[in-house]
Amino acid sequence: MEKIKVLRNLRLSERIYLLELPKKGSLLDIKPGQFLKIKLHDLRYDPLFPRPFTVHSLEEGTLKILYQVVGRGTLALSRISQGEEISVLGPLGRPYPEDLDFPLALCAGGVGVAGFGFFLERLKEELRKKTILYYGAKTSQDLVRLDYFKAFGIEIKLTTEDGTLGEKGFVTDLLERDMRDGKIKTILSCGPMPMLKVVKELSEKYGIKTYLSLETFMACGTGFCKGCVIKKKDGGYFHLCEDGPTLSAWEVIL
Amino acid sequence: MEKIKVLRNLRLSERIYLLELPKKGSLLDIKPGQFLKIKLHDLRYDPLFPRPFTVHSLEEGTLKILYQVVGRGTLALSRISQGEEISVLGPLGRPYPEDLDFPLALCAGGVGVAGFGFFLERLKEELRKKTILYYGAKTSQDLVRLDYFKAFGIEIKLTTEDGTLGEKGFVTDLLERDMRDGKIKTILSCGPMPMLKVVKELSEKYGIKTYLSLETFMACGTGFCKGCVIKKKDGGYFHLCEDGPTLSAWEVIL
Amino acid sequence: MKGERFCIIGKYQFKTPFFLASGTWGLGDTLLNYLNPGEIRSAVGALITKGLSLEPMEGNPPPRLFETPCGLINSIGLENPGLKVFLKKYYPQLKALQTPIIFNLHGKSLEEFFEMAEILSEIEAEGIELNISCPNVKEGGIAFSQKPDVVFELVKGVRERFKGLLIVKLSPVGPVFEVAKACEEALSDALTVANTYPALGVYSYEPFQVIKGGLSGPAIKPLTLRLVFELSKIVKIPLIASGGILSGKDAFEYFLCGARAFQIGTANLIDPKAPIKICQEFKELVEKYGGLPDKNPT
Amino acid sequence: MKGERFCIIGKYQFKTPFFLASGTWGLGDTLLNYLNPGEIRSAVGALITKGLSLEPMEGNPPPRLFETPCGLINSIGLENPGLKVFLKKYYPQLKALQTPIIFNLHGKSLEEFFEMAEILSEIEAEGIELNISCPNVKEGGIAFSQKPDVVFELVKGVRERFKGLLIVKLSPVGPVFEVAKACEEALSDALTVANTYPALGVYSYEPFQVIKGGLSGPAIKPLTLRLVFELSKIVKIPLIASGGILSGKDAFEYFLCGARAFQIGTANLIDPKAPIKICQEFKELVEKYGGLPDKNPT
Ligand SMILES: Cc1cc2nc3c(=O)[nH]c(=O)nc-3n(C[C@H](O)[C@H](O)[C@H](O)COP(=O)(O)OP(=O)(O)OC[C@H]3O[C@@H](n4cnc5c(N)ncnc54)[C@H](O)[C@@H]3O)c2cc1C
Ligand SMILES: Cc1cc2nc3c(=O)[nH]c(=O)nc-3n(C[C@H](O)[C@H](O)[C@H](O)COP(=O)(O)OP(=O)(O)OC[C@H]3O[C@@H](n4cnc5c(N)ncnc54)[C@H](O)[C@@H]3O)c2cc1C
Ligand SMILES: Cc1cc2nc3c(=O)[nH]c(=O)nc-3n(C[C@H](O)[C@H](O)[C@H](O)COP(=O)(O)O)c2cc1C
Ligand SMILES: Cc1cc2nc3c(=O)[nH]c(=O)nc-3n(C[C@H](O)[C@H](O)[C@H](O)COP(=O)(O)O)c2cc1C
Ligand code: FES
Ligand code: FES
Repeated sequence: MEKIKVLRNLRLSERIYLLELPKKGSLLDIKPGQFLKIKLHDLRYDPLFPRPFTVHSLEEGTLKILYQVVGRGTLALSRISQGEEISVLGPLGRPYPEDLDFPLALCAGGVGVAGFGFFLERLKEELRKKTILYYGAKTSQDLVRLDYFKAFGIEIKLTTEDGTLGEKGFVTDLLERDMRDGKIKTILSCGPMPMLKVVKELSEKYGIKTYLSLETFMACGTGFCKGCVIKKKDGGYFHLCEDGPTLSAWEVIL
Repeated sequence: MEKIKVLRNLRLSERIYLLELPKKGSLLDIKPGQFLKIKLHDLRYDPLFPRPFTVHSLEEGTLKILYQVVGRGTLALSRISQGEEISVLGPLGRPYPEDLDFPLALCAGGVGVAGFGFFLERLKEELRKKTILYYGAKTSQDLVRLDYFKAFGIEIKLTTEDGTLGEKGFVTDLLERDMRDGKIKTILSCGPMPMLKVVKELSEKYGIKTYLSLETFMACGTGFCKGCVIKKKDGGYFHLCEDGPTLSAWEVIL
Repeated sequence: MKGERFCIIGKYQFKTPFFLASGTWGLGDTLLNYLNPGEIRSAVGALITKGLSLEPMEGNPPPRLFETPCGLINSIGLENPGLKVFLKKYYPQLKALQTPIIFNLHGKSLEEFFEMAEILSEIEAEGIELNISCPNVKEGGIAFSQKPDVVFELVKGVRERFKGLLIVKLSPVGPVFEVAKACEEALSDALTVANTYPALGVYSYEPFQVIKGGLSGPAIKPLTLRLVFELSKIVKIPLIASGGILSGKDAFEYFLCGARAFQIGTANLIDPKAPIKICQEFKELVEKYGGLPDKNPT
Repeated sequence: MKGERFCIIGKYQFKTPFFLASGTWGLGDTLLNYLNPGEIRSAVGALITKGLSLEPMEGNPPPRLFETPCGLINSIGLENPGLKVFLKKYYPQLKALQTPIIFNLHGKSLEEFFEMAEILSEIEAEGIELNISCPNVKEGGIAFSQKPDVVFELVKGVRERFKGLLIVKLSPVGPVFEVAKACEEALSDALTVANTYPALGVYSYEPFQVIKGGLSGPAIKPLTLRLVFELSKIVKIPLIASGGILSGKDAFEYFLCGARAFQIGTANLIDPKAPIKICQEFKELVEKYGGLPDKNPT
């Protein structure tokens, strides 16, 4: 792993943070959809493993990670201050697939939105126009980085479960409406597993090409441990850190 | 343990910090020589045990801990910022013994000086005049809180191993000179084990009443585990957290 | 909570399923400095004494403790004043807490165990936990755990002499399953799973010096969880979990794996108020899951 | 360093005493993405392959991993393409690294082990590590480790068929000392101490679901350290330590306890550059203590 000094670690909402790192070394080669693993440097062995995070942005000379505090590792990360050193390893995994047809739906639940920033940064202007971001969360304060996403000039459809911002309900309800209307050619989706299961069902129901950015606990992220398996539809397993994290919805069993 | 918000965590030198906590709850009852145990609040189990620290000062509405970063626990503590919560338990252990005859030598190696602050705060003015602080460290920057100690109006004798401040050499050399001259009636000493062993030898050689504040790894600090033993001269063991941390030099085998 | 059945062990009922583990709350003399009687009565189902022997034991020389990643090696060596002194000096105060006291016993021989069982039978003690698994003493201790037939003799002999609650505390190493079956056959009321794991820490390189002792704490929880899970399929008597329980969640997982009571050990050393916290967290989990789910091992 | 004797095992000499442990660096195809050949040659004494079986194995369904305090439970279930495919598809690239390759073998029966030994004898493979200790497969695996006489047959049979370096990887549970002696008597060149510890993690409460697997990482270091220490008094063949080695200090402690080589396992998962760091730290410690101190167990 490479040591790197934290530029900033900004709290965006109660549980969501934006970590800024200098772009350098192997991080410069990273592509949208790939991820890093991050480890703190403090002589402590709990949690034992680095945590994987998608690259959220690579603009403005910095690499940004958008993350949510869910447990020990992310809590510890949230307490890191500017100037402290962390260790990173990457790029890991495969970039988003290239055979995306437009109009493209980016369907995000919560911090699942992270990777779409970097994706949009690298997307050609004319394709951005044919891209719709569906972005749902529990409540309005969990819908973060809205100005940043708006600046891409894409269409954005927001939902919250409590109706405090955007439409009330699940992001997949909105998505289904547009799928039914034939507005969408490809879906790229990232978020919590229950949401991804719905997206997968919808994609099968409407026959729309769909890729899911999945999560499993990863010990290595480098293909060493063979632990991060996702069942293949036709037998055997994907190793999410090598074959993913983005896989075709039709090829996996969730 | 009690949750408590950190008021300040000040870096005094490369490895030495001053932690300030609000005086409240059971901490108000603490006496010089007693200690607290401190644990961070971050869901992480490594290190597993709270770390014991002597109270350094209880003036000015705050409780101060003077500590040195030596390993995982103290490194983690050094990264705590103002406003973060930690857990403390105390008072633990016994206060300094009461049968101190004056002139009294306080003999400190490194951060072993910590507890003498609180001791001097509570010492009567006329006895302070008969108290000498012998304070040694490797190098000048490890001699901290000098202004604070000077303000007590006591005699202070400094040594550094590299001669960058005070006399060059070991603090015990200075102490021995004054012992030999019959200037001292009681010694209270705290510091690294090799130093304490020398103090113990000197105290036996010159027949001067001496108390040593000792250290062992402590799992509980509350007398529960029976792990913190120090050999008694006449057989059996002291439990340092209950019987100490300050013990008569003549009663222990180091 | 859907029936408090889970804290019934044999014919004994406990107010809570949380017991203070042997050796992790001293002899009892300092306990009240950190937990008041009300707290003890509300959170603690039983107090299991420090390992007691027939004769006083001085314990091992230092170092007795060694912190490991998420664990603790201890080599206390059963320092204790002996059963008789304990009964005179410490027991009366503990009895006043109105919380069942279980005597953790360590014998160097079957005869010593039997003699202590008789003493405790006479004073009508509520319970005995046979410690056949201490890794820190030369004689007795863990050596017993290696021989299921000796364990059978031991438990049978104690059972004949003592009518109260009889628990055997298993060693996590050796022929655990065979020993467990032997205890059940000899009519032990319950099993404590398990004592500490034989471990070693290097505390000095020059000269090379080691501490040999028993490992406890979160590090061992996955190991003891597996033992409880497997044992619950092998024996019918209740299992009392002991190993790395630091939160209500830990206890809940042991429950799911088949344990019916839980010992709080290392957690007491970290924070003397741990029993209250753990008991509370456990209750909240039980409520969250709408009662204790049925066991459904996979 | 005072003589590099410690990285001689049997009649084989290794450039460093640090071996990459089986199953913790994949099949080798992605290794070079994270360590370059120069780094491997300078830091790694030998590469021990993922556990290979005669026939391909698909491995276990998810979840295969569970993080515990300072540890990892894995239940990979020996996913591997089978020895023959491995030899064709992965071995050639690995050979090019000019670092000894040791084949970690898993057989469901003695016959399977023998057949693989013959194949490896034919291609003049440098070494075999017999995996009689995998806790994650139904047949073979850890079951072998429970029977010293079967292990004797196994090792003897492989020894007859294979003249290269022969290592047996012990399970840390069961009759470890008897099994170790059996291996020595059957002329194993060395012992790896030890594989992972049978463990369980609860990963879902409703429905209750568990993962059973093997525990590795810093949590188990005190346990394996003790095994190495005890075994070094019982057998004369060299011991290769495997269990929670994350730093040069860890390896140094294993050395002091009697190990002569060190496997880096879980550490590779955390950081693929771990071998370089550990090897470097170890060298610094050896220098600091002015050569490797003589062993002086207490
Ligand atoms: C390829 C990839 C990319 C990712 N990118 C991002 C990203 O960009 N931003 C982001 O925020 N996250 C991302 N994640 C997720 C992120 O890695 C995890 O949130 C993080 O690893 C959690 O670590 P932790 O230590 O904070 O939580 P942990 O302590 O590991 O806990 C994780 C969650 O599991 C729960 N849990 C743990 N054990 C149990 C149990 N026994 N039973 C029930 N629940 C349990 C915890 O309560 C918690 O909710 C990504 C993951 C992957 C695989
Ligand atoms: C009653 C009492 C009062 C105290 N008061 C103070 C105080 O006021 N201020 C203060 O600064 N300190 C005080 N201490 C000491 C303080 O508690 C310790 O410095 C602290 O616990 C260290 O914790 P750590 O996690 O940072 O270090 P650890 O990681 O626990 O390591 C401690 C030291 O031991 C070394 N070490 C660990 N393992 C080994 C090994 N196997 N071989 C060789 N060396 C090893 C480490 O390198 C390190 O130097 C007090 C101690 C006691 C008992
Ligand atoms: C310091 C210490 C002393 C112990 N003394 C005893 C004892 O006297 N008798 C006994 O049966 N177990 C003893 N144990 C084992 C504990 O009761 C408990 O079974 C074990 O520590 C595992 O649980 P834990 O991980 O919750 O601590 C002791 C453990 C520790 C840490
Ligand atoms: C993900 C994973 C896969 C493993 N696969 C194998 C294997 O195929 N064969 C084997 O003998 N040991 C296997 N092991 C055990 C390791 O080689 C090593 O002996 C063990 O993890 C203890 O060392 P450590 O704590 O350094 O990881 C595996 C361990 C892990 C974590
Ligand atoms: S996380 Fe180890 S192979 Fe994917
Ligand atoms: S530290 Fe536990 S008894 Fe003193």
